[in-house]
Amino acid sequence: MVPLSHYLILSATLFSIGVLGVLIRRNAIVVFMCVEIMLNAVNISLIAFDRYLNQHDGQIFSFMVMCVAAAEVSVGLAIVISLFRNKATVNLDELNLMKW
Amino acid sequence: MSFVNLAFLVPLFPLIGSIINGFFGLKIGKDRVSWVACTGPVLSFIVTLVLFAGTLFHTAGTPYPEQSLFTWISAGNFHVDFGFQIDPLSLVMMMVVTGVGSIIHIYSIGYMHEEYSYYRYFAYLNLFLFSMLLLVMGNNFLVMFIGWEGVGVCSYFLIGYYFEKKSACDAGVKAFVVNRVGDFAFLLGIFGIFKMFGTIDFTEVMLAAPTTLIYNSEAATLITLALFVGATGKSAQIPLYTWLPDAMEGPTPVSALIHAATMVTAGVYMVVRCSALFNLAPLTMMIIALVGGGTALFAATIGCTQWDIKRVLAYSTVSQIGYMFLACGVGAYTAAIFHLVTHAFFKACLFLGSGSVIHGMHHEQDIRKMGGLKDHFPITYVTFLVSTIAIAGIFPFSGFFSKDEILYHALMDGNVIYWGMGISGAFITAFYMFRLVFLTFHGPSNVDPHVHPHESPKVMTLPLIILAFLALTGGLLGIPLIHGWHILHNWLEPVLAFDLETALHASERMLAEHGHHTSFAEVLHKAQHTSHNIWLEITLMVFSVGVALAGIATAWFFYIKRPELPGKLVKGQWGFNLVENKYYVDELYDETIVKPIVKGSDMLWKQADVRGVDGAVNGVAWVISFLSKIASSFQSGFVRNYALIMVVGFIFLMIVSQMEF
Amino acid sequence: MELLIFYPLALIVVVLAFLVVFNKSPIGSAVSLIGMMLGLAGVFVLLQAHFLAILQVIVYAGAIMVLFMFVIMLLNLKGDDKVWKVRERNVWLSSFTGVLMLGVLYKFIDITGGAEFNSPASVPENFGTAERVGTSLFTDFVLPFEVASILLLAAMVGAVVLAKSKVD
Amino acid sequence: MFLTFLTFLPLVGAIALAFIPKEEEGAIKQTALAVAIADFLLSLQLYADFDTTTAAMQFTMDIPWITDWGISYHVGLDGISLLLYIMTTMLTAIAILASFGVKKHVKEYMMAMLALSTGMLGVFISLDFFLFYVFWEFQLIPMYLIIGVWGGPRRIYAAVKFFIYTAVGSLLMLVAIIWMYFHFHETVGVFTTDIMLITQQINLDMIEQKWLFCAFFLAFAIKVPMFPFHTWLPDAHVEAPTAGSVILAGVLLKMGTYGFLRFNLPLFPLASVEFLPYVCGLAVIGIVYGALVAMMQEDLKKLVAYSSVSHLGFVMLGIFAFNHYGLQGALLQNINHGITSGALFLLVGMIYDRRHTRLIKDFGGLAKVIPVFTVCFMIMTLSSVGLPGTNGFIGEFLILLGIFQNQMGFAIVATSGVIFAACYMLWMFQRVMFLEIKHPENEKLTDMTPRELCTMIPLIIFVFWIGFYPKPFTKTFDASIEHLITQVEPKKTHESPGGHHAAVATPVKMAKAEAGLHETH
Repeated sequence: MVPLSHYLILSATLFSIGVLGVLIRRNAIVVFMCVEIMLNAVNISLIAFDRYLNQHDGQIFSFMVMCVAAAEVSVGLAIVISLFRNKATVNLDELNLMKW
Repeated sequence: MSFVNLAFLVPLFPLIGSIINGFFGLKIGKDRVSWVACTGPVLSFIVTLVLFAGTLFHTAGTPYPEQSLFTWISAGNFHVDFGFQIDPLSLVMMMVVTGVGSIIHIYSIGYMHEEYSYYRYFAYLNLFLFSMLLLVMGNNFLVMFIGWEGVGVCSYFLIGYYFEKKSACDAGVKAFVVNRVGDFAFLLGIFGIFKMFGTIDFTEVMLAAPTTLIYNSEAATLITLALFVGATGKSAQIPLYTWLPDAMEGPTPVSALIHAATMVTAGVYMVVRCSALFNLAPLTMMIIALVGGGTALFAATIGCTQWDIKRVLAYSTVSQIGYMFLACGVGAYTAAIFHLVTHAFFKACLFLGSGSVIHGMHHEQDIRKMGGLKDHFPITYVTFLVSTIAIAGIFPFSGFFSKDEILYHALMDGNVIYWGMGISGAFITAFYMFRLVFLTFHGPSNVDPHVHPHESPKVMTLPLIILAFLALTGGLLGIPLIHGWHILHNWLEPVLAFDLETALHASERMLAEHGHHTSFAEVLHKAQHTSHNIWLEITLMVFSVGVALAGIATAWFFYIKRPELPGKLVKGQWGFNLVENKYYVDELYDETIVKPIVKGSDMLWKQADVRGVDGAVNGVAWVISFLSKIASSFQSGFVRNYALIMVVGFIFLMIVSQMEF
Repeated sequence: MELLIFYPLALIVVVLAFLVVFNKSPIGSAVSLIGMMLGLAGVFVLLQAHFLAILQVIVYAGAIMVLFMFVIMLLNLKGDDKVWKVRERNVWLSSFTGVLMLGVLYKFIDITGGAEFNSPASVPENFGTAERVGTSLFTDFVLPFEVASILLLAAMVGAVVLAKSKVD
Repeated sequence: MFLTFLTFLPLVGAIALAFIPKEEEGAIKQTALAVAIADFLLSLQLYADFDTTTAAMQFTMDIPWITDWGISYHVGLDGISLLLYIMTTMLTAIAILASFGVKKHVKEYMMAMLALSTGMLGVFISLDFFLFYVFWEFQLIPMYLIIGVWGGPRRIYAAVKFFIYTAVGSLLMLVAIIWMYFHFHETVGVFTTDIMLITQQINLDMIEQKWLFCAFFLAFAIKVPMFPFHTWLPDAHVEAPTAGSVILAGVLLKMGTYGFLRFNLPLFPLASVEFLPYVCGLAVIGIVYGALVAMMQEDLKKLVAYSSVSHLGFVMLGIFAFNHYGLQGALLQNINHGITSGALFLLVGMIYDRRHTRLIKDFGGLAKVIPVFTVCFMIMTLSSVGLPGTNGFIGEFLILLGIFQNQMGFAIVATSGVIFAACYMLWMFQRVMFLEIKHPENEKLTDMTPRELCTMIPLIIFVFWIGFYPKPFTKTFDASIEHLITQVEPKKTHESPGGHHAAVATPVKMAKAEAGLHETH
């Protein structure tokens, strides 16, 4: 039987890769993908615990995570599109309107 | 006791005069201004005579009447009422102040006639008389202190009368500040007295003195020393005399009234008034005598080298007051007051005489540009000569009697050093006074051509004559040798009586209470055995007249017989330059006190205040803005930075949560 | 025995994740993301969460990735991403943070990796099936379900508004 | 009831002003002046029926305000605050009369002045910590506006500095008040912020008293401006308009000294005695430092500001003399300083209105051109120097007498401050008034207008009235001072040296043996 820790290690690795991707990449789209990776990583650990504790909360929870992910991607990409239409770039470094 | 109620009138008249002149002077025209100005002092003089008559019939032994108008300050057990004390001492001073004051008022009508702000001059002069009378008549230290500072302010106004001239203004400020230094010490003296006695009323303090202050104790010495420093400030003695010569910037009648007759003698009056305290502090008495004698000698030497007619007289005033303090130092208070009175007469006459010369010579004060004015100023010359002889101390004149009495007491009660200083001072006084007379009135007339001197009008010469007469006959007040003929001594006896024996016993008792038994037997013995033999006094008199004549002779020899000799004799001598520049005392004070304070306060302001304290305050503000600048750099606008910060924060939290506290 | 399946699967997933991050062209990373999603679905199956595995395939791999591909097409991003020329300081800092993150997570894992988890609890037959998940969803978690629906509605409206109007 | 009416009358006046349209500046000025003068005249009624025998609070009014915290609207006056109250109303009236020359935003200016007046009056009458703190902060705002809007070139810096300086100080005080509030609840068990109650019943040991004393000390030392905290005063004065300076110097500085008398001394007697040498040291430094720095100022207002630092150093010395003369001198000097420096600022304001410069070197030889102004300026200079016969002398003499009794060293240094005062005031007077006219503009200066004259006349009357007959003023202090001394005295750990004047019946108070003077050396 695959011990729980393996799943958790997988989830942690994926999560770290996602974080790494968010921090390094400057392309908005790729950043969104990395966020997706992070979300999936969370799902793994949720379901892994769910399986090992024989409860179903984890699954419901990961279901919710999926909803959120979907909503997030749709709005995020809408923003990226409107930004692209406005500034013809998706490069995060040029979008520093928030500078104080 | 009814006549005492008139006492408040004496200061009131000059006050009313000054208020009227002060506010309505311009409107009522010069003549009425002079009338208002002169009636004030004259009326006060009359009331003083009435009071004098009243005190004549005073029954001995009973305390002198006091009139207290209202309670001035009362805080806890500190009660001061605004009152006047009419006793022989204050009466003598009142008569001098009002008498000489009225004469000088009349004189200054003529002298100040063509001045524009004529009313302002008389307003200040009357105000001066008011404060001087307060000083003299006050029945406690505080009322005296009002007069004390009031007189200082009026001298500031009057010295700075020609306020366009920078030298006059500086002299005024200098006079006031130096007086203020004296008042600083006087204030400390008053606080000390209140701390010891719990009251500052003259009668109470003098009555309680022997049983409160222990003879030659630290408290007694300190209080009396503080009072004496206050007196030196006001009466221009050694440390604080520099303001008097500069005070000659004021109009001449001002110099006559303030810097000869009245204000400068306030210090002597205060010392005599507190004679009970000073008798208990032999150390201070010694200091007073030394300072007095020193000033007499020191100022006299400077007097020989001055060329401005009024400066010579100013230094002679400083020197003569030195004599008065010498008298107080050896305990001869009556002699001090006697010399004060005679000095008021002849010094006022000298100043007014010099004033009429200056007036006649259209404000020319340098005696090198005068000479041979004998025939141009007949009356002024005669009166000036009479007063000069008086001040030199030649036999029938008043100066002789008062100065000789001081010298006698200096030798008998003091010691040879005091007498030595006194007699050499007398010699130099005779020398420089007659030098002044010879240079101005005799000898070749080097008056520059377009100045044609003329005798002053009647209104100026009449006061001169009166004062010269008083200078001549002043001596009658204190005829020595014959017992009982010393009118002034008998008059002041009840006030100045001081029983040393009981005081010493009381001090011994008090010290015994505190465990250390000392006996003042030997002090008592020394004080009582001074015998009074006639022959010694007569020889002293003859000797002092001889010294005076010698002084006159040397002056005659230097300035009449061989006029070129003085110039040749002293040409390169460094000693002469030293004396001519007044021993560089003014410059010394400037360098050691004035400049450091000015530079110090400038540094204090620029460095300590602006850079230091303000710097600290603004520094705090700068630090906060600096920190906020760093914090704002995180707001870089790049999304990735925010993500990074979030992740770092998250990691930090996780690490912290694992740590076991 | 399941380990034999688990290890390759996990390896594929991790490699694909790396590919997503370090791929030059967005299309490449999108495709590798899809692969990763499918890999994950496999992992879910291993965990006997069948319903979720299918959901993963439909929602993630299907809907979301299609959306991504669509947007990439729309913006026709060629691979001009200058990721490799990013400021050195930033790369090292971020990668260090990533590694730090990994270390911290592993620390956490060995805390929870206690012995009691090695042997998984016995699982009823219908563990991962839609029927069990459905029942719990509509009995205990009704409120979250409704909230999720509102969330999705809001997202839709947001997306429509954003994409429609021209942001000046 | 009457006291509350009097205190809030200016505020009501300010609100009434709001309804007058901005254009009729004349009407605004008249009403503001009318309100201020009415307030002053009515406050004289307070003096009339003030009972000088008791030290208890008079005209009191106590309504529960926020009951569940024990906060009540408790107001009242006693000897310490009566004359300060009346002086505030008088100075407000004079300030408003003097500020007829204001050009911009006249309506807002008058409203700020009246609101400020209520704030200040409130501080003097409030007997509840909460109420006191409300008024204490409230009076900052109008003053900040007056300096900030109608001030000189660097007004923003000065206004902000003034505001932050005072606010920081009072925050510490707030912390102390709250701590005491809860400590009082623990020890006595009832929640209340009533000052009178707390002063009687609170018992604090030495350490607590020390900390609380320091907290209150900081707040009031900034207000007094004692030495290290004084740098806001010159800036505030230089930038404030004339009326603002008059009020700032006349009243705001007195709140510091009032605070010491109302809070520090009665509440923390042990700490007061413990910190006596340090406070006296700071006060003496303030005197000498203020005088020396004032000597070198080029700006007239800054010179007068630094002279205020010096004068209030005297007041602090008087307060910490802990005997009847010192305290009476301090209270009287409070009033004197209000009158004298208020008048000096008015005079400086007058020549500023004519010449638009405050630098001493721009003046010279004014005595011939404007004689009436010279007389007033001379009277005020002499009063500031402390000439006997003027009000300054009485206050300074009593203070120095008081402090000489038990702290001789400080007295000697403080008395030297008298000399420096004479130096800088007279030197300034000479450079401004005497010497010949250097700048042609000075010839065309017009003398004082009747309006300006009647701002000065009441002050000159007070100068000579207090100078020659201070009885009607000092008799209101006596009862409160005795009460204050009993509060500080019995709890003293060591008998203050030199305080051994037994009020013996005999006319001569026998101070037993000169040991007294030995001791203090």
